[in-house]
Amino acid sequence: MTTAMRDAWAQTLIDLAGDNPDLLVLDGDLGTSTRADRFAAAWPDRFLQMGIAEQNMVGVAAGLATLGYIPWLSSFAVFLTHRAVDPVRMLVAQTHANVKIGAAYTGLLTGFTGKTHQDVEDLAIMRAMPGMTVIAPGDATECAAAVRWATATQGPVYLRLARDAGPDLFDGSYVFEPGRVIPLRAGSDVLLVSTGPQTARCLEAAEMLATSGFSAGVLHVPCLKPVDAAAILAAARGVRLVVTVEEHTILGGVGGLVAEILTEHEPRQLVRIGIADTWGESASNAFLLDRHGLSATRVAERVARELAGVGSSAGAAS
Amino acid sequence: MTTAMRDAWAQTLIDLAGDNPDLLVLDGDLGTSTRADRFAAAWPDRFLQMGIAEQNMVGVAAGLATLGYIPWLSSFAVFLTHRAVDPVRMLVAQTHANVKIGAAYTGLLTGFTGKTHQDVEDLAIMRAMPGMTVIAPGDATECAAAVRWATATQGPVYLRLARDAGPDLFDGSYVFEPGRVIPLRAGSDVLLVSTGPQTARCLEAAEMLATSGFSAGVLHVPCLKPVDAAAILAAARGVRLVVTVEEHTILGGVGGLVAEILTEHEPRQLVRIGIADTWGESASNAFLLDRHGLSATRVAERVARELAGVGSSAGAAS
Amino acid sequence: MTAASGDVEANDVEASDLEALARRGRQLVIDSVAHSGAGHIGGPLSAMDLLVALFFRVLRIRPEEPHWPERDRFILSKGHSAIGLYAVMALRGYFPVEELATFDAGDSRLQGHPDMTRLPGLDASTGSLGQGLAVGLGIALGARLRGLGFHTFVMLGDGETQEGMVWESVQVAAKYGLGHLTAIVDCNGLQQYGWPAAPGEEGRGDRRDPLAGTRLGAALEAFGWRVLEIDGHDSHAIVEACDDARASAASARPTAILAATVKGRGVSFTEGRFEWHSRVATADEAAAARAELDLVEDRRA
Amino acid sequence: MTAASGDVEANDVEASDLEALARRGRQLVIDSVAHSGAGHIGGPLSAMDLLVALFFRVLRIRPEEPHWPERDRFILSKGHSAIGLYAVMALRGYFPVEELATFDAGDSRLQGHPDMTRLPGLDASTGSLGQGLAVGLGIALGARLRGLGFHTFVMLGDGETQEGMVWESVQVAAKYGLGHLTAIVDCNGLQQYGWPAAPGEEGRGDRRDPLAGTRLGAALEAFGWRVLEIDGHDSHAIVEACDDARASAASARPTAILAATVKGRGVSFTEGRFEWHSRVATADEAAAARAELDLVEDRRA
Ligand SMILES: Cc1ncc(C[n+]2csc(CCOP(=O)(O)OP(=O)(O)O)c2C)c(N)n1
Ligand SMILES: Cc1ncc(C[n+]2csc(CCOP(=O)(O)OP(=O)(O)O)c2C)c(N)n1
Ligand SMILES: [Mg+2]
Ligand SMILES: [Mg+2]
Repeated sequence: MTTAMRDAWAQTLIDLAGDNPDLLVLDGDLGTSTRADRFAAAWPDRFLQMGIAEQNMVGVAAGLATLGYIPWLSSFAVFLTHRAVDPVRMLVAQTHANVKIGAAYTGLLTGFTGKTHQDVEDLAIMRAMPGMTVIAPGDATECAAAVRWATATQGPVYLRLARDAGPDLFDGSYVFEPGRVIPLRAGSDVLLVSTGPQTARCLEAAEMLATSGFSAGVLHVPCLKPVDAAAILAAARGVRLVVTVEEHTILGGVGGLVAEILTEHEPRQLVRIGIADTWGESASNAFLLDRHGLSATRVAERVARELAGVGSSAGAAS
Repeated sequence: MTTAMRDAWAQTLIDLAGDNPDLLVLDGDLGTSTRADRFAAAWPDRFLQMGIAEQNMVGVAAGLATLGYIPWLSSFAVFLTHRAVDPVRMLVAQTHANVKIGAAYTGLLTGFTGKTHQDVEDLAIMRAMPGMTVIAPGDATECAAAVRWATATQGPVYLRLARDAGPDLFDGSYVFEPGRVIPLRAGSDVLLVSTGPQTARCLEAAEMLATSGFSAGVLHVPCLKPVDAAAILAAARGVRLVVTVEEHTILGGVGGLVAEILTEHEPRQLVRIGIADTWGESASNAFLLDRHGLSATRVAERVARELAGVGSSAGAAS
Repeated sequence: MTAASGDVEANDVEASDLEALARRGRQLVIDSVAHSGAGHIGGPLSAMDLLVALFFRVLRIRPEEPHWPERDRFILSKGHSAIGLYAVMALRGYFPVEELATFDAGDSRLQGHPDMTRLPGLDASTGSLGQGLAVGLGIALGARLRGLGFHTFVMLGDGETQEGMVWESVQVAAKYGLGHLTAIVDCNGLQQYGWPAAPGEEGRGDRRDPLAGTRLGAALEAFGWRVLEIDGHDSHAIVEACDDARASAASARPTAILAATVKGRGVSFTEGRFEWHSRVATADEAAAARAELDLVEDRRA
Repeated sequence: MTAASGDVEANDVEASDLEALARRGRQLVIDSVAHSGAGHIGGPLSAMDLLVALFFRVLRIRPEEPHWPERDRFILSKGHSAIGLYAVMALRGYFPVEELATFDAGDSRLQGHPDMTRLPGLDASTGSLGQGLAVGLGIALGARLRGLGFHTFVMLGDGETQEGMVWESVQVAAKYGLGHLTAIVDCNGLQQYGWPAAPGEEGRGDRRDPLAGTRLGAALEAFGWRVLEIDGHDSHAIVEACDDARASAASARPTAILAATVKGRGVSFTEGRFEWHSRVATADEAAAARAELDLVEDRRA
């Protein structure tokens, strides 16, 4: 059975709190959605309700961090990466405060809330912010491991959480290492580089591509900053085409990251699949993934089309 | 004699206001720095002081725009792209409101104010925001032309203004066209792709490189979104090395833009010069440009070093 | 009571009709959310009497001409109550009641949060709490500059007043003396999660009132606003307060109407329960609500 | 007056000494800004008596042990007045007065806005207005959780109170009953550009007071704060108000001290003039200031 990241996030914090008396959770009046309410039930004295006032919440966390606390912030991502991004920048990133940003409801799949709530720019924003570690786990296990790592590590961390449960990618032996990229499937025609819950859809797309005779590898990038550029380059070397796929704008996110890495070190063609510089809307998950070309089917179709196009120049690219 | 962009911005608005009764200027209590005070003196009834309350200011502009007004916002960039970015996103970009963002004091050279005020992430943030036109003029003439164009054009515009006067790049015949990129100098060894006031420093660097025997071209990108990708690719074709140079982080700005374009269409090596994912500080302009490798001298040195490196692979790249 | 312009026939609706409309609106909220499988209940229901009174008695609007330049403006700053607004707009004739079935669906004009780029008749896009008053302020300023006589109403949640941006707007609206700007606060005593009430502490259920320890009216007055406190379920009082606000448009002081309401109002099992902030009714619950609201048929039947 | 801990000798400084220190501090501000060629004058000068009283009489601190865990915390939320804070910290022994010559210079610990990652003794980094109170709130909350008895003081500008984030903190601090958190507002009647005063309107020079039309104290009280109003240039009153705040730390209500001040205070040609918000004195002006401040030698001579 699959677990949603928000559930794993809350449960891991509940588990960690026993051994870590400095761990606190601050909520921006969304605990019932983010699952911070579960932490509140387990550790009422370590749960600080901050109300619908996200900027203040971030400042409070920065203040608590100066006393050795490890505050985890909980709200919808967009209210942390937009409404409160000024204090995140000035009070957390610039001071290297030990504040952890639990950014719930990212990407398009935010339970019918629509464009205001769909944070499809957060990776671009947080990646551009000096000093920020940027993590986008692919499943609940990785999420839990990232929460453990972030809690144990000094400095600001942005954790991109998906709302809904997706397939499991990892088992209990998983260990989070900042910057590590994870090959989940080998393939010789195309490498799908992805992050967050989109990675599971890429694995599905790779299966579909296989039935069409294409060999697709999948490289999971759970940490956008820092990132092991050499490992991405190494994984890319063996294939005809590299494609990034993300539930995020194609400007400045994983696509931007890989484009920057490739042009810096080993220039080659890149196809960036993602949200094409446009807004989302209220709709079912299936509708949104299809509309924005991010369902496994749509990804497989697109990749097959692109592979047809690069077929001839395959030699030149490797 | 050179004019600062903020002076050109204010003067152009003063000039435009006569023929355009819908033009308004909203100030976030920084008119004496942004030069909005000059507009206030010329058009007191068209100047709306909004106080130290940038989020509200953006919302007010969105409301005014629904009545056909063309509100120009004036504040330091960081207070618009961070403190007020949530209403910029939701109320301006998502509604395609006819609001113009006059973002003063961008980049590193912000008059000794230091890291809090140095907006070195704004291009990454505004580029990732769907629906936003993103302009970073290179001199006062281009700035004035961009102000005229933005005022005459429906939809949200982000205008990145530099504080201090720099060399003139353009004469009175200049016409702003969204997306246009402007070759300012031809060269066969390297193409420096730059934006904002950094372009003038690139021209100077190109001169220095010439004395060292390198032929450096300079391509000015005053508009990051939209952008004429084909023209960038065309300009890049003739040189051994492409280098982006920006007074901005190397993650997601002009460097990210060009990396995305190159990998999408004509993959090749790119060197991204800019602020290396770090913060600025209070210091003189000379100190800051030197520290971050953005002075003409430092750019020329770095490019010469890089050219030495790619010399051998030049054939493969073109 | 209100001197509504002659072309707004709905303004002749009787108070008793308003109550019937509100009951119908509440049922439409519950059914639409059940149909789409997502949405908010508590806030739309607490605001329903306010919305009905506004759209049927207070606002000078033309549903058939939603962009009429001289219309009063209305902004639902607590945008998560969108379905309440849509239900009332449908009843008022902006679009067919049947369209409510598209709530939250892809390509719908009826987005989870109000989207002015999709649905004519919306004067702002909202959803990020705290923003609507600023837009209303801009509209009111613009109306003054344009010499237009309309009034601008903005509805906020009581929890929403925790957002700093609200207080930026409160201060600036007073500095500009915008008597033709009115904020209506839906004081339903609950927010989404809220602050758990301490044992013995006063609150709604097990949650502290968002305004506990705060005298919202006094704060607004300190910033230069007029303040009216009313029962937000009393149609007569709502209309009277809005008329009072309109009548003092020239007073150079914006008016805040603090409307005491009950979250989830109108259905026994949703009233005063924070859990119903955004729950979806089961078929049985929707039927039970229908019975309580004294409505016979299911519009979807 | 204050029951400062014995190891803080400076707390024994006499009131008359405080005035002398403040005069010296003002000159250091003017000279340091003139030396660096950039910085702020008006705000540091209006806050100088407050800062001197705090650092020499009120705060329980150890300049030689800036990270002493039980120290009182002080946050200059109006971070643009950094040079005023630095001048007082130098006089208090945190670093040599000579170091003020590095103000605003590359690699300096004395950044244009306070940077806690560079200068020990700073309890927050500020510069973006409106943020400091939130950090102070977090520190005060943390002190309670840790069982530490120190007091947290945050200084804001009167213009700064227009920032919405301030009001988020005001509300949340009251909800948590943080009696050991004190906000001091430097009510100097001016901000940077400000609202031009209408003809005949009361103001400072040609600018309307940031708090015109606003009863800041009443607003804070409405949100559950204690409010004290004092003359912000009267050292005795400052110390007394801070002592009062500390004495009521257990009262579950944070205290706001509204300090009436004059922007640019202490030098005739800077007093009450908005232009001196961030002007650099010429050599002649610096000399004139020195004469007025009754100081004989230039520390740089
Ligand atoms: C800036 C922002 N923060 C958080 C939310 C999530 N949210 C939606 S509704 C809500 C509670 C609102 O409470 P209140 O304003 O009292 O509204 P009502 O009780 O009328 O539903 C929250 C926290 C949001 N939409 N916007
Ligand atoms: C968020 C933000 N907006 C704008 C500024 C620019 N700014 C610096 S000082 C200042 C005026 C401050 O006025 P006030 O708070 O009254 O301070 P004082 O009069 O004591 O200088 C402004 C607008 C800023 N630093 N931060
Ligand atoms: Mg409520
Ligand atoms: Mg002031």
